Amino acid sequence: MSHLIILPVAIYLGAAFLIALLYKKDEKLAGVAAISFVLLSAIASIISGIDVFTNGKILYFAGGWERPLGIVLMLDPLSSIFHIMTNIIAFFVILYSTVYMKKYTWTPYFYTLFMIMLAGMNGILISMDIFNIYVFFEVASIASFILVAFGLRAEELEASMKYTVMSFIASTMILFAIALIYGFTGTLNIPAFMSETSGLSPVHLWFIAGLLFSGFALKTALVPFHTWLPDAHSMAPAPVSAILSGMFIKVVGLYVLIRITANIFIVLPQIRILLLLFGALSMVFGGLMAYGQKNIKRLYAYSTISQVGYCAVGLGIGGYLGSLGVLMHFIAHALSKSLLFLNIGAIEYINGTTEAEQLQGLNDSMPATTLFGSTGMLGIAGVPPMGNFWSKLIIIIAAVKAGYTGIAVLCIIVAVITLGYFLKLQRTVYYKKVENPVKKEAPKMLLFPMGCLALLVFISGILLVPGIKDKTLDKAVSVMENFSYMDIKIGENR
Amino acid sequence: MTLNLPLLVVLMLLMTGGCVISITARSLTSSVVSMGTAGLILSILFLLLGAPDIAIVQVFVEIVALIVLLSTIRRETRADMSSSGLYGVLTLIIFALFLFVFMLHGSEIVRPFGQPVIKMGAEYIKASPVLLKAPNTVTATVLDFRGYDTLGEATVIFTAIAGVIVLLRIKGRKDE
Amino acid sequence: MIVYIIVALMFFTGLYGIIAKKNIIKIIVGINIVGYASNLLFILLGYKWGGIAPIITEDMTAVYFIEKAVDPLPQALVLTSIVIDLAFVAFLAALAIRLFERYGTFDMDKIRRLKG
Amino acid sequence: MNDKGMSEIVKGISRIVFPFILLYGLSLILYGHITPGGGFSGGVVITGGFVLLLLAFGKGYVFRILPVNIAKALDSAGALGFLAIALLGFLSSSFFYNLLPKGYIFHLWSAGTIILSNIMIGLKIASGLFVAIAVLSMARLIHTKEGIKYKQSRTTEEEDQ
Repeated sequence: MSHLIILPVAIYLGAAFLIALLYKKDEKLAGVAAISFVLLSAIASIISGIDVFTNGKILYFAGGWERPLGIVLMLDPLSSIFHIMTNIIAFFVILYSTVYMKKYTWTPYFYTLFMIMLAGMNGILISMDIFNIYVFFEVASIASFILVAFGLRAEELEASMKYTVMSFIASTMILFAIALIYGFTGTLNIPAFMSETSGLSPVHLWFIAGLLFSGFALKTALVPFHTWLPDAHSMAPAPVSAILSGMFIKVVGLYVLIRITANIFIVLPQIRILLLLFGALSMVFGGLMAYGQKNIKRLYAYSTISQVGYCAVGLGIGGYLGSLGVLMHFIAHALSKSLLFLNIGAIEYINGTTEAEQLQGLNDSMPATTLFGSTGMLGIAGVPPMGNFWSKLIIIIAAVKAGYTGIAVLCIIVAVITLGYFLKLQRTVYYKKVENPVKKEAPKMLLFPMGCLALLVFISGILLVPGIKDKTLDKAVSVMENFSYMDIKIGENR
Repeated sequence: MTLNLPLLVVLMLLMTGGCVISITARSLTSSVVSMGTAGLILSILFLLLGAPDIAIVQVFVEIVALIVLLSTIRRETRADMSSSGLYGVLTLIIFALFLFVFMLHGSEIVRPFGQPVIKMGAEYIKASPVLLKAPNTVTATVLDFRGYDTLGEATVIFTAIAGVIVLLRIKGRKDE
Repeated sequence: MIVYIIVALMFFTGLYGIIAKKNIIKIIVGINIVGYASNLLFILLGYKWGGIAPIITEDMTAVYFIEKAVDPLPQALVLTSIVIDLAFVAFLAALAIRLFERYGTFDMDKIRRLKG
Repeated sequence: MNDKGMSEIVKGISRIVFPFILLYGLSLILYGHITPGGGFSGGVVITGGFVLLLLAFGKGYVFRILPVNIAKALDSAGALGFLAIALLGFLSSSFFYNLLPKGYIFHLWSAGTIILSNIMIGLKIASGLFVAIAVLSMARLIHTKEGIKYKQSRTTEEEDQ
């Protein structure tokens, strides 16, 4: 049995406790420790990912107890993609935060909380037990509440408060659904639960599915449930915003929604219609709200709502193209949105503000930052060679093929709106001519992670090249297409 | 004391009453105290329902939570003067609707009380004394069969305490 | 069935407190109450008429124990969820103190600098 | 919680009761796998004992017995210890594998690693909750002309100034 699957969680938790115990005073050592631990688990996730993509899936039994006694863990191509993305982006973000967080006090605690958040995210991805998912969901969420308020300014505390309360409502719904599932089927293991679904009445299924769906949709910030996101994501420190917007909402929200829709509640295809509806709403609403924002960070936060809407729409359409679109869009958006948040963080680090009006003509003073920033913006806006263009194209084609022409038109309109507000932003903030500019570039340690991410954004379309696509994305898509947890036979693949 | 339905219902109604008072009371102190009362009744319920482990935890957690909340209330804000208004009425209507659906289809959503289907739990009951030599099945479940969950839970409480420490530090940024 | 309806009532009472009340302390109280309701629901779901605590003693035979014991798994889950609720309460209390310092009030209607 | 403690009667009673609470908590932790109880219950009970002291004697006295910094370190150490027990399982087959000899049922040294986990969890919960309450009790808001100022006071004497 390969221990690689559990290693990231164990490493992150160990790192968090160790930093809190040993390096409480020493900021530099804490940073070095954090970087090396994240690097370790990124390597572990990549190695296990290679294993998964060649051999199918890894099963692991915590405590050595097989079903029905213990908690069963699983890594399959779908979760492996999320797993690798989380750890790679986390590595760049933690590199960045060693410099960025110098402004804040008590940074060792920042690293501790950051590690705990990552542990929670990794824990969700590998679990096959409903209650275990809930526990790690809480681990990740509580760490993120604190990280949002880390700077202790009034607005940050307020954002954290709203986020906490909304998030609590989500987790209550999930807990209630778990109680109902347990009460009827007497099990928490997802495959065992699924083999019982045929005996459940539709009312019961809808009750559970509705509770779970609204809980996780709240964490994904689909539109009727989005109110907390712009506050929380715009007020957090830049590295935290990057991981929250780039990966966090996708792991605790979108990933579980994909599992619910595609793998668990296959008997309720109507959930896809709901997703289409909410997705289209968030796409349009997020795009329109982003257009009117003055604060750049807030604009990015609304843009996240809009882009996650695309993912939800793709998931709602389903089929091979829809699923491929969701995955591709998730990867491309995760890379470019974390790049953008790191970028605005660097600008804030030098200029001390994120208001668009006070930032003019940065191209002359910060050329490298501008270059990376425009790469990210063009990436999200969907300019051809980059991944987002292809993913949006795939989703639109999927919509047309499935007969949702209206949705396809909406997708195109929102893509144009996105391009519009990013071009507007670029014209004033980056490329406006100013008189006698002063050159003050961001520190190299801030530029390096941004450069790497910009490169990844630029080449992310490569995943769709036929030879590579067969080995990576297609396997994950086949998990979403014609695989359910029920197919898992305990005892195979040990 | 053996449990019967009327006793259970009376205790639960008392508890619900405590909850309603603690939500509606104007004075924050009495709100918090009646919440504590409800929590203590809950621990009695746990004891009656065959969960002594949880009952002990509930009593002391309740006291800790009560002290934390009472120390949070400031002299200036003893009363809750905010009004819920239309928004509150709307939520009430939605909840009433939910409750109505639950009452209509309740028997499809939950099994009848007192006749659970024990599947995973039965395995624990059988395995714990034999395989682990641990008479207390709950502890065996928490720390061995589902120890991975408990690790997450220990992390949650660790995180919350780190959060309290972090939030109550003197200043957040070095230049302030 | 009636016990579940009372639990649902309790749950909605707490949820009403969280959604409709604007005072932070009231919100925390609501969070606690919602926690009570879901914990109680778990324990009720695992209860068996005439059941005993799932702890075997020396004077018990294995057959009697297996037949009579209530479900231990919900109790393990509730232990987790009680601790999570306590974590929420402690964290929110600290947050409330800091918010009071910055805004001078516990009223969420007055804590409103973020808009749009 | 901000006063210098309560009357002599309360102090006397607390002084007598405190060791018993501590003892009860310890027995809950150690016998958690045999009787009702366990790391969580025991830890919370021990915290309750310290809270009693905090209420009866005031902060300065309690922080002399158990300084907050040491409690913070114990908190992390307990969590780390629990993780270490989990990692011990790698030696045999998997995470959280219970590889110690199981012993005989109803004996104190039975059930393998469960007793060790109970001790670690108890340590973690007791010290952690103590830290949370201590830090919350140190928080003070002072009203000045410029607005409210936040202050941390370790002892009751500091508050009087």
